Amino acid sequence: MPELMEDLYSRLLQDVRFEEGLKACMNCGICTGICPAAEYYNYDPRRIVDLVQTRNNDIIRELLKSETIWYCGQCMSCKTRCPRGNTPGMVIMALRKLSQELGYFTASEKGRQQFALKRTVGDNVLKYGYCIVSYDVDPKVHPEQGPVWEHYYNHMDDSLARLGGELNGREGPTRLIPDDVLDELKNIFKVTGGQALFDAIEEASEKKAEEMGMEFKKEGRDFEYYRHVVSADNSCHQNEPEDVRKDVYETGR
Amino acid sequence: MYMKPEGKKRIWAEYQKEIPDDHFFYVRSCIRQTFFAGSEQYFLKILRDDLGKDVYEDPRHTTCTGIGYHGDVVPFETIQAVVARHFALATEAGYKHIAISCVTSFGIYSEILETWKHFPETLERTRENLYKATGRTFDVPETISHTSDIIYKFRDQIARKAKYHLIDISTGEPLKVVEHIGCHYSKMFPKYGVGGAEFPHVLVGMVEAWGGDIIDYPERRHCCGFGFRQYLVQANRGYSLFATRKKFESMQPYRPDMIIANCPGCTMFMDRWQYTIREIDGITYGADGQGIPVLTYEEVAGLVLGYNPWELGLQYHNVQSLPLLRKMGIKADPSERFLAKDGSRLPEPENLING
Amino acid sequence: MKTMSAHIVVAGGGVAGMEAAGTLAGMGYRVTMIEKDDAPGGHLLQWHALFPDRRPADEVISHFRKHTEHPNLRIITGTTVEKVRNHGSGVLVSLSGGAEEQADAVIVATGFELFDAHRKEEYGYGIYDNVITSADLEAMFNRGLVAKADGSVPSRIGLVHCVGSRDEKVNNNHCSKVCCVTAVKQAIEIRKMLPSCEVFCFYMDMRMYGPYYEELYRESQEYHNVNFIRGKVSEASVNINNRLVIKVEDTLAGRPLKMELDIIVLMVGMEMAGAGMRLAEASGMKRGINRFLESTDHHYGNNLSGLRGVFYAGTCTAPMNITDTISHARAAVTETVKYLNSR
Amino acid sequence: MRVTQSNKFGFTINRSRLIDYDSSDRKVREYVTLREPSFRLCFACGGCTATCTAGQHTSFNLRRMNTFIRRGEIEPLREEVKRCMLCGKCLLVCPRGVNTRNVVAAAAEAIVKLERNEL
Repeated sequence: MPELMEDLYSRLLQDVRFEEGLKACMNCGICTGICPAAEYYNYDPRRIVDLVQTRNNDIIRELLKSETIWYCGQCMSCKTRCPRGNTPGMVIMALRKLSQELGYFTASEKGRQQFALKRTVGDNVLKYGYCIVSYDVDPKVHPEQGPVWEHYYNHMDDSLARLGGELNGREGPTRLIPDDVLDELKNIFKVTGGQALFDAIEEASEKKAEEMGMEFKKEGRDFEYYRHVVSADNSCHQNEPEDVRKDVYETGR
Repeated sequence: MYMKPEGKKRIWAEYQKEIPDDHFFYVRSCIRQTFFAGSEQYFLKILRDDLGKDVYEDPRHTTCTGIGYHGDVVPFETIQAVVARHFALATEAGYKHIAISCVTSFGIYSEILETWKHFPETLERTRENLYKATGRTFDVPETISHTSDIIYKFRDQIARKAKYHLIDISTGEPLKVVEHIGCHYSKMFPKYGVGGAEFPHVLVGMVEAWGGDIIDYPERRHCCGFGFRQYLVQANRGYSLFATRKKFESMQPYRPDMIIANCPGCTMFMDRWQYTIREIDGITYGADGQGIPVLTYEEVAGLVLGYNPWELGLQYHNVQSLPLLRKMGIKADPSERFLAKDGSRLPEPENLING
Repeated sequence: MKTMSAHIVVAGGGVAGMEAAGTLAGMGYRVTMIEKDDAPGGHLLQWHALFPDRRPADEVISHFRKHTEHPNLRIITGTTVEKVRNHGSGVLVSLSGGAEEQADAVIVATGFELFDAHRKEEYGYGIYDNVITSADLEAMFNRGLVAKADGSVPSRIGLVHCVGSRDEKVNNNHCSKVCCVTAVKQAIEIRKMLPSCEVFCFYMDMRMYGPYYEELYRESQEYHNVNFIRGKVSEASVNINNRLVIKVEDTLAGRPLKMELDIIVLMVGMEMAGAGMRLAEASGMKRGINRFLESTDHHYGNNLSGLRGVFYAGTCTAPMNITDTISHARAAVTETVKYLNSR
Repeated sequence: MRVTQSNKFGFTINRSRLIDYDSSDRKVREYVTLREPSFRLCFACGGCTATCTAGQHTSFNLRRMNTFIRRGEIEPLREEVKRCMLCGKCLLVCPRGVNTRNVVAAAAEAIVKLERNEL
């Protein structure tokens, strides 16, 4: 198994956000004290940082496959306070990136959701030049947006005109981004590894869908695997934390 | 309440950033142009028409990819190059000051500038990447301002032109206003924010200049709960609602008249979740249980300057502002909220809060 | 006995300065002690009782008063030492106000300053009425009344350790050593004064390094019901009932914790004193990354400045308790005498 | 600590994991301290957990259980007390001489009493 030979900590160190985000943690818990995720999920950023700073390859691999690294909401409140100048949120970002590059993210329910993010925000960027566009926020899949959004969505031209905009116009809000600009974005994604990350997410997700025996399509969102990843909730995200360290030591994984 | 204002002033004095006086290169927000387009349009209108400033918008600018970045599908190298492309457009047009309409973007611009400072090789790599991908080159801008920084800078000028104030005209008392900053404004890099991270002054300064009273409540600093993947993926939305509800529960005892918000996501979630919470829990917050209107700073500035609330876009919030407008003495015909291009009336949405 | 008429200037009239000056005067040297405040005594003057045995600070102060009452000892108050430099065979000492003293040797005992709690903005010192420092609490003990700003009796008090210590955000990576035991001492005192008031200490590590400190910690749990929560407090705010609300992780439970408190006591740490920094800057004395004076060797030269005839005593070199400060000052006396005898 | 509600919006809302000290129930702590006064002496070194036989096979953590008692976190405590086998190995290692075995027994009693409204 060649993956066992790889030094994951060194891989993390290549990420400048990791270098900036983790010096030496003294386990004070100041991050967890104000962490919105720690209050909602069985999540403890202090513990993640402590596990990562063991530099133990097996422990880090377990983390990359775990649910726990996907609980953070990246509010970065932890950065303001850490007395050692760490940023657990940035450590999380580096872990998530590596988890996707290695295809480990499909091992967890929350990790598999990355496929949905790629198919929404990710695709939007290269298709429209925006992360989010009004015509892509369908009230049927966003009932929580409430009646006002349903109204806006159904009368988009009229409503936007009232506010001084033009849908797919030449300038202003929700203007049409021309093809030559989109080509520039696509080139940037190719040159900087953005496209490679998209491809890695797609590839691992397709493999996982097959493994789970679910329908998968190369584009769009109307198929079983997509619907599954956006809505699945195994109700275990408030259970006692997975004891990554213990698992590793006891099973020798 | 139970606070010494001089203590806050002391902190505010320590975090005064440079906000340029004129000549801005404007970049839009994905969320705001989608959900609160009126706010972006009125930022431009107030700056250009009321304050006589030069704000340039290049239609070739795009998303910064920030939501993708914090949703972990866009790598740091990629977003650096996308932002550098905006710098290139500014350089080509001769602008040195960036005005950013989004707190997520603003946080990313701050992070990128700080990264380039601490790891100069990342700036060099970004230059190479951008040139290779687009043939463009760029100068690092002299300043970055969030658009609220700019309104903050001119808050007294706006106050001098005010037609309405944040005052209940029936009692003469100041309105009770909750401010929400948005985590990425200054929690990551306190010196980039007016007033720093713990007691940001950017919205407080506006509200006080325009006659309102600020409420400081225990969960003021707590995240609205957007959490990127925590909202964007349906199964996770409980996280988002949970955080916002925590804030509402904490501010409710102060009976706020309104919330003024800094960040596109926060503005949306604090409005949307009031609807959802009512549907799930049957609870409506606010002074009279009528919901708490959540306004952008441009919407508030626009009301103060006497602009038509329905052109500002106040009707495009689930929590309608009619009681608030009445309190401020602003006459606005509710039947004119939802109009078609030709001026005819559209059917009204049902089930709004304060509809 | 020619050297016995040597003149020694002691910069600073706190514990270290008083110990060194009194001892040297008693040995027959001519000593001038320069104190920046109106009277010698230093931080001790503000303290009510001392750890670990809670003896009144007054006892120690009167000891030092006697110790420094000596015909050989001249005390100049309201004055700081601005600069020292080698001059002839001795040391020329420049004082604030422009006066100069010619000395044969100088002992620098400029001490520490308490960390300015305003700098930890998230705790709201100077903003929230009932956020106070450990020094403010001692003043309350001195007045014999621990109360909220509105005069009401607190029912729950939290003591926050490591405020301004072990904290990169305020450029202090060092541990101030005495705050843990001070917190335990103060917690016990609160419990004795207000038996119905709950007391919580929020700590990262309990650094009970001195004699009888660990025993005091145990006593606080066994007999005074002081509560300990392991976690660095993330932030404080105030609610509509004028109670403070803190957020912290209870790291031993692995969960975030929220608690209302009537008073928050910030255990402020030690920093190099401003006057000492000015003196060091002007005189070319080396300082460490923690900004305290750096001696020539931290094991066997920890009173030596590297400047001829200039020696260090006490907390200008590092945070110390009173006992260690006295020992360090005595060692500085030894080094000084050794130097004078070898001239 | 399970998920509590689901709704027509297609997501569930978890319960708070926050220890809210102002709403927690400290009656169990009072009972345990009364029955076993040495409980006050625990300084959470974790010696008990390291030697614990039950802890080798389950997620039982005596050090953390003590914290739950002190904070009044009854729900996790309920599960924890069931996992201890009362072998008493922890007694041998406790550097503060806490009668740890009796602490567990007292906590278990307290929970029964709490359910019967006898606390």
